[in-house]
Amino acid sequence: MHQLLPYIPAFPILGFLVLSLFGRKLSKPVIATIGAGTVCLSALITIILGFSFLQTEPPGGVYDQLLWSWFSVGNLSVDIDLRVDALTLVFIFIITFVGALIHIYSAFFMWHDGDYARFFASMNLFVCSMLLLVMADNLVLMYLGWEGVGLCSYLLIGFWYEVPSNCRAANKAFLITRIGDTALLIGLFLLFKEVGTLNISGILHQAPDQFATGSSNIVLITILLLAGGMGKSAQLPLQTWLPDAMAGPSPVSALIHAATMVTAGVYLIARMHVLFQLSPVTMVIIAIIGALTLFVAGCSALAQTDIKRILAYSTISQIGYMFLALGVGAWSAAIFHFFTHAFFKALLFLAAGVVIEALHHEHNIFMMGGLRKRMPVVFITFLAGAAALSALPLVSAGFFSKDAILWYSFSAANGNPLLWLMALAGAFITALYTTRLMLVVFWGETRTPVHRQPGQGMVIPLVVLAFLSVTAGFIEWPHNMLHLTLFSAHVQKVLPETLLKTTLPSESLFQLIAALVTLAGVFLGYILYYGKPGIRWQQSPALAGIREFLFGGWKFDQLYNFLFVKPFVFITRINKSDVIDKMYNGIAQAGLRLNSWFSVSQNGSLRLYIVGVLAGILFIITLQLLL
Amino acid sequence: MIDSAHMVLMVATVLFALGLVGVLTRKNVVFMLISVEIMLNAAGLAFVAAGSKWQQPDGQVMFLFILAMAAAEVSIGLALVLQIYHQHKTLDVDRLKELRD
Amino acid sequence: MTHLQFLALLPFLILATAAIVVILLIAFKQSHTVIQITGFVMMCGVVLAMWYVRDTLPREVPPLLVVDGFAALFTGLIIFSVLVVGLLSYIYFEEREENPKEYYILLFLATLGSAVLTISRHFVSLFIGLELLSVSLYALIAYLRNRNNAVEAGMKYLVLAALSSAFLLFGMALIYMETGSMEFTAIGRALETSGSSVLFLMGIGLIVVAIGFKLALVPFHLWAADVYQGAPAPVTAFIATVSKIGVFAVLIRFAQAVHLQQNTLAVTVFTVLAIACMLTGNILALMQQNIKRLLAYSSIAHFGYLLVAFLSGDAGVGPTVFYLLAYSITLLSAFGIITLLSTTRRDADDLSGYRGLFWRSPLMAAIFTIALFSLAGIPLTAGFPAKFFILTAGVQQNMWLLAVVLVLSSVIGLYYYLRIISTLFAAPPLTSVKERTLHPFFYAATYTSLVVLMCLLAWLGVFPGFIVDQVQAFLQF
Amino acid sequence: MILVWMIVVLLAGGVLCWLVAQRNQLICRWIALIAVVTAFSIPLGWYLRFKPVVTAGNNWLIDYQANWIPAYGISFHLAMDGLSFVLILLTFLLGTLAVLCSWNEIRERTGFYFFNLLWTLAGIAGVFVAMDLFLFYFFWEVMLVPMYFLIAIYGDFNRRYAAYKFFLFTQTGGLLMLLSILAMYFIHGQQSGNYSFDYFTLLNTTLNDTAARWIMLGFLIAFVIKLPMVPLHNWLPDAHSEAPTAGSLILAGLLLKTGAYGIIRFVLPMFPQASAGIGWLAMLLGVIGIVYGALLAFAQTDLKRLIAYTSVSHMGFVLLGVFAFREIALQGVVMQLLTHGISTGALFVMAGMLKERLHTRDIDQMGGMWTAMPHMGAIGMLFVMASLGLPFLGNFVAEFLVLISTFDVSPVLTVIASVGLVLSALYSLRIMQKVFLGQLQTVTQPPADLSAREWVIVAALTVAIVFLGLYPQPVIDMVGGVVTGIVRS
Repeated sequence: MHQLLPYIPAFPILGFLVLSLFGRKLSKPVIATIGAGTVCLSALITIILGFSFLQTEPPGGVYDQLLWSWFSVGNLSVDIDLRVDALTLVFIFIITFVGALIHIYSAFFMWHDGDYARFFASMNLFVCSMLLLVMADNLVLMYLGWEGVGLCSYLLIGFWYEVPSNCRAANKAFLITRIGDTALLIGLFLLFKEVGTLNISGILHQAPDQFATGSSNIVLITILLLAGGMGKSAQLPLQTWLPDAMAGPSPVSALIHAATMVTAGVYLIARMHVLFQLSPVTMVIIAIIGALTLFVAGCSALAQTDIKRILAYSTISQIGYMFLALGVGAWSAAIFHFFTHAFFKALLFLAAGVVIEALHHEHNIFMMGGLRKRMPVVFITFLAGAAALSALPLVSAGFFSKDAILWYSFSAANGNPLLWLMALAGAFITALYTTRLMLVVFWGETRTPVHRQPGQGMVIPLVVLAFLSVTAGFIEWPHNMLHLTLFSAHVQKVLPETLLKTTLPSESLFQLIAALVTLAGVFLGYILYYGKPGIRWQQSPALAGIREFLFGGWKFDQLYNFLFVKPFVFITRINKSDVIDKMYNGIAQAGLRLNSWFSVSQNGSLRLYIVGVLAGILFIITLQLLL
Repeated sequence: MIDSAHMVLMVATVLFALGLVGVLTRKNVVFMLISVEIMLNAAGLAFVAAGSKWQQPDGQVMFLFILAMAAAEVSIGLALVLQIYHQHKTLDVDRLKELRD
Repeated sequence: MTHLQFLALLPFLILATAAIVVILLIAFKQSHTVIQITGFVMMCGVVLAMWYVRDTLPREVPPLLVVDGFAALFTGLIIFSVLVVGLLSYIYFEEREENPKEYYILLFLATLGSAVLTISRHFVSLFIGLELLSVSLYALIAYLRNRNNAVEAGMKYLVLAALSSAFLLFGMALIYMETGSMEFTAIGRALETSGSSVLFLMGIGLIVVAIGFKLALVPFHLWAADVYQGAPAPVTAFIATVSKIGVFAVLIRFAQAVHLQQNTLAVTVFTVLAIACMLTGNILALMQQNIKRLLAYSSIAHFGYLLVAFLSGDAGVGPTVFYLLAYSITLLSAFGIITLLSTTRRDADDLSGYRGLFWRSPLMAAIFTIALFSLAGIPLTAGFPAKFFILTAGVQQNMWLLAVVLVLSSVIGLYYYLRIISTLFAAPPLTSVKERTLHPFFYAATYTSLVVLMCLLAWLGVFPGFIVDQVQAFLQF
Repeated sequence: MILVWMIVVLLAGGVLCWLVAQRNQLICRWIALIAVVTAFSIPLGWYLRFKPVVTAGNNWLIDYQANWIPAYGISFHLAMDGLSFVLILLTFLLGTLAVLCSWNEIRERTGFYFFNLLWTLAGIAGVFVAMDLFLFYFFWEVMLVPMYFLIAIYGDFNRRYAAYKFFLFTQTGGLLMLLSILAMYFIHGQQSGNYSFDYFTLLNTTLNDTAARWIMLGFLIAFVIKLPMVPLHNWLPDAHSEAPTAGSLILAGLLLKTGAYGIIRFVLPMFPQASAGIGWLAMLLGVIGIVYGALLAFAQTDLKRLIAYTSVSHMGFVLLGVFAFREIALQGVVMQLLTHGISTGALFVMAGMLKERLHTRDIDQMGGMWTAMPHMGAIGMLFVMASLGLPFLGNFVAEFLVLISTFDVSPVLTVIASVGLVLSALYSLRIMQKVFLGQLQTVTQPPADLSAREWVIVAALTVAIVFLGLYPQPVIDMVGGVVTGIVRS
């Protein structure tokens, strides 16, 4: 089986090479087949691999395939080596499967775009790097994938590069994630210095005897890794790039900025869980960051008017949930939420893409409305996604994953009522803005006419995803209702069990509260936004300030602009022509001045020359008399 | 009491100094030449003195050489003086400043 | 005077007769060409004679002269330079209005003087040689009396030279007064027995002044630029090479005799002079637009470098000879270019005249460039090993101060050499260079000789080993 | 012997070009190309034929010695070990590309141009294999003079100033080095009575600390001026931006490398203690260089000047790595030499192509080039990413190795250096955005995309950089022996 591993990333990279080299010569159908086909193939392989994995567990629970030795110097040796275990399996399944759907969708969505080939080339490259990221067996190779996805995200956000704002968004995304990446890199250095290897399994084995729990080194390492994760996963305070990243085409947002890349941080932390367990402090920090992020982003989502920005903020906040789960040690819950989230958020973005496409690239939800009748399919699928996002009890995948997180945020060993309350508030807000989105877009009266209905090729992925975002949750049920733990059982081959507090109130109570809160959110949304009043509420001057504040994403951009960007630009501007250069020019000037002084002596006067000779004599004589 | 040779040497030195002062102070080329002649002769005198000190003829031999040389020098010098007067209509050295930085 | 001694002096006698022969030729109204060729032959005769008598060397001709390998080397150097100068002179004077014939008398007399300097071991011979040299130089400098202020240059040189020789004589007198002898060796001996008195030191000082004047050492350098500019190009070349070589030779000989390098006082004096030369020369040249003046300044700097070798005593003689050789070849080729470019009216000494020379006549520009690189001491040219050997000598004697100053000042120097070079390679002006009518043979001859010089520069630059060995061999006896 | 041929071919080819050029420029170009390719094929063919394996004991693959100036103990001594070999290969690779990319750029005075180009290459090749200090200095200068002409004659508007600056800076360093060489020569001579400039002889000279420090400084200054190290870097931006494309390519790709090579070959082995003494200072300066160069690069609007400052920044890593005295770091440094040569060289080549098309170097007047030239855009993206150290491109491997092993020498410096990575992202993306992205501004007809000749150039560079990024092991093994040797001493 493990011989199959290389093919999973190989097909997309192949597609990338073909498209990037000959893309301009190929016809669109061919491009589409190559672009989508390669990903579908690797999805297929992944599924085969998955089945064989689930039937007969490989020795050590790992498929491992060494390709070649990348570089080895002294005691540092790094291989290009792929490995798949239970955790990775979940990720590559999502990457390839959802990826394949999105590719199919894009084949139609991007049909009218001039740069068809470039789009698919970048998408394939992305899939490949993302696969390498999760399949790498050492951190350097993972870093390769890590940077690779960053590159592709940059390329795809700035896909329509003629528009300067898109380029700015792309740069912003790349730079902010780069900051995180650098922290991660430093983390790797420290790890290598302490453990002496960068091989993941090696690290995970040696770490416990290498570090005392909570020792300064391990805390530092985990913090640095965490910083890397925060950058990629758009967590506070590095979240500002994600909303702007929506400048890219919708499929890109769906694949990169909802389903896969932004969850790389989650993967990293889950992957290195042993280290993080050794440093409780970091765990707490992760939990707090997650809680804060989910709240902050949720609030911002409330005030957005751009459909994709709403979804972007909701993504941030959902990843916040995952971090919260990781923080409290509910590893499987976090991964499970990633799993479901991938489906419904991808779905939402794709559906949003259809809507935007249908309405002449209209992004403002308040210019939409009344689409329920005119785009029924989209409406249904979007509804499914929205339900999952706001975690409607029992009928949505979101419920099962999010409910678990809520429960663990209270009950897990290092869970805490405060975190729980935050999460609960987050759930409420989520429900609220999701309802707002639904009502404003699909109810009310028409504001923009629909000029094109989505083609079959775009609908099918929507339907598949919609189905999944309803049903995906059913593989994992809470303990108190038909205790079904397919998923957690699977991932817990790699990840540790979630430790619970000793004495706990009944879980049902919490589920009830959660469900009620969600419904309350929906209900409030209904009151506020059903029909006219919502609009008025939206424009009420009393709330302008707060709305403005939230609309700007809590003004983080302005803050950073003031703190970092402006000073940096200022410094570079003033020193454009290198101060050190002045010094050398000064020396040169001095030389020339000397020259002009000396040449005064050459004024052609014979008498002066005689005086010169005399001066010489006197000098020599005096020297002699002195010595 | 210093011997005669050194006395003469002092005289020569004084002469030499006088010549030097002359070269420095006179603007007229001819006078400069004359002053140089004085210096040369001063040197010659010094040689004679030295020769007498060591009871050797060399000093006087040297003096003869000096005379010859001085003559040659002056002859060329005067030729140049003529040319200068011919071209610049003056013998003032301070006017000879064509060549300079 | 024994037969052998006479034999040893043969080259110099031939040199002397050369002048007389020229006088006779003039008397018989021979043409410029004939004179030129005869002179050429005579000079070759000198070299041959030198070769012929080489195994009778070294030979003392007491009390005045000594002919040894050292002298042979320097004389050879001088004759070599004169050969080239003569060739240049022909081109230069061929279509000048003045009658060039007497010029050669003076030229050969001056050469004789300089040659005598190399073999002199006595104040008298030193004095005679020096005066022979300078008196003929007065006339040579002012030879073209109606062109670019030659007369002014001659006058300045005359007055200052006469002054300096007055100092020289007075210094000699003082030393004679102290030591009772005018032979270098005797003086040296007298010095060891009866230490150095004030008078003696003053004598030395005054002599140094005269020497320094002839070598244009700072602060006796002020005449150099004016004279270089005023004199006809070949004469300038002569001053820059022949006269300085001779004087430097006698300086070395004198220093060896009286062990100047052991005398801390003299060392201090020369060190100061050297540093002053290196810095002043290079700084003065920085912005100079007149090539002849610029070469004057650079030669000041170069003799500063030479002093470094001189200060390092006997170890420095070999490097000195090599340096003088490289230096004279370089300067001669440079002045050769200047001569070739000079017009009947004025010398080609303005830098602007050289704009884009490379694209007009690549060969000339190449020669000039290589010469300049050699002056700057860039590898592949003779200047590099020369400077390198001097540095070697300096470092060997742990004269770090001098070495560092040498390095830094040659960096300064680099700037103005590069300035000229980049002018040579700049985009050419639209004005075309004027055609000249010359005796084709001599024109060709000059060209070929310049090319030969260039090749010599390159050869010395890449394989200095051979010459170094030869020099060492000569200095042995 | 092949080493001699390698150099001779270039010298002869150069002269031939000059002579032929008056008749026919095309032939002259071809001669130049053939000469370089032959020179390239010599060591390559030799390698393929003998497949030399570098054993830890003896790193020397080839050794050739002949008398030169015996009176001074100067010999014509060439030798090649793994380090020299990889650098030689780089030299000729870039040399070939340099000839190719000046194919149409240089239209008049072609002969003299190629003469200088080939002689510079010969000098560089000589520097990499010279094992006699005098000879080394000789080649050191030989590569300067033709380069001076390349800049001063064929350069841009401000060429003279740039050329002076370049020559004076490097010459100052060179002469100081000459003094140091002489000092070594005499100290060793006085100790052993054997006066020689031979590298291997001088290696086992015992120096007292003060002497060692001063002599080492002499060498080091010469080399760090070439490298260049802040604050001695000022010649570089002018020279790089004014030089013709091939000139910039050679300057950035090769001349800078000679500095690093000098440090690795001479400074470390000859003065282990002395260089260890100033190690921390050098590392500090290296880090300063990284950051300072990046800041300046970000500020520039002249494309070539921008790229020039990026190499100041990248060479900082070299200094940092060399003076960490770690095997991994040194490997990283060598890798950095190669990859920087390729990536920055490629960027300069592109700047040249853009200049040929747009007749400007000002990035504010560019933009939207991707629309006009998608291929160049893609390649440009690739090398921009290389210069910001994206994995799977060579530069990442280099910088990663350097940083990971400097980390346990001095974490603080390493962290600051890593900040340099973020800055590198800043300026690299700026290039991308200003040049290739955005609206196509040129009012005239859009410039043509890569021609076949240009394809060859960029393809070669691309393959090289990707290969080094994904499979650097051969290089690492090649220089392994040298590096371990140095680290042990």
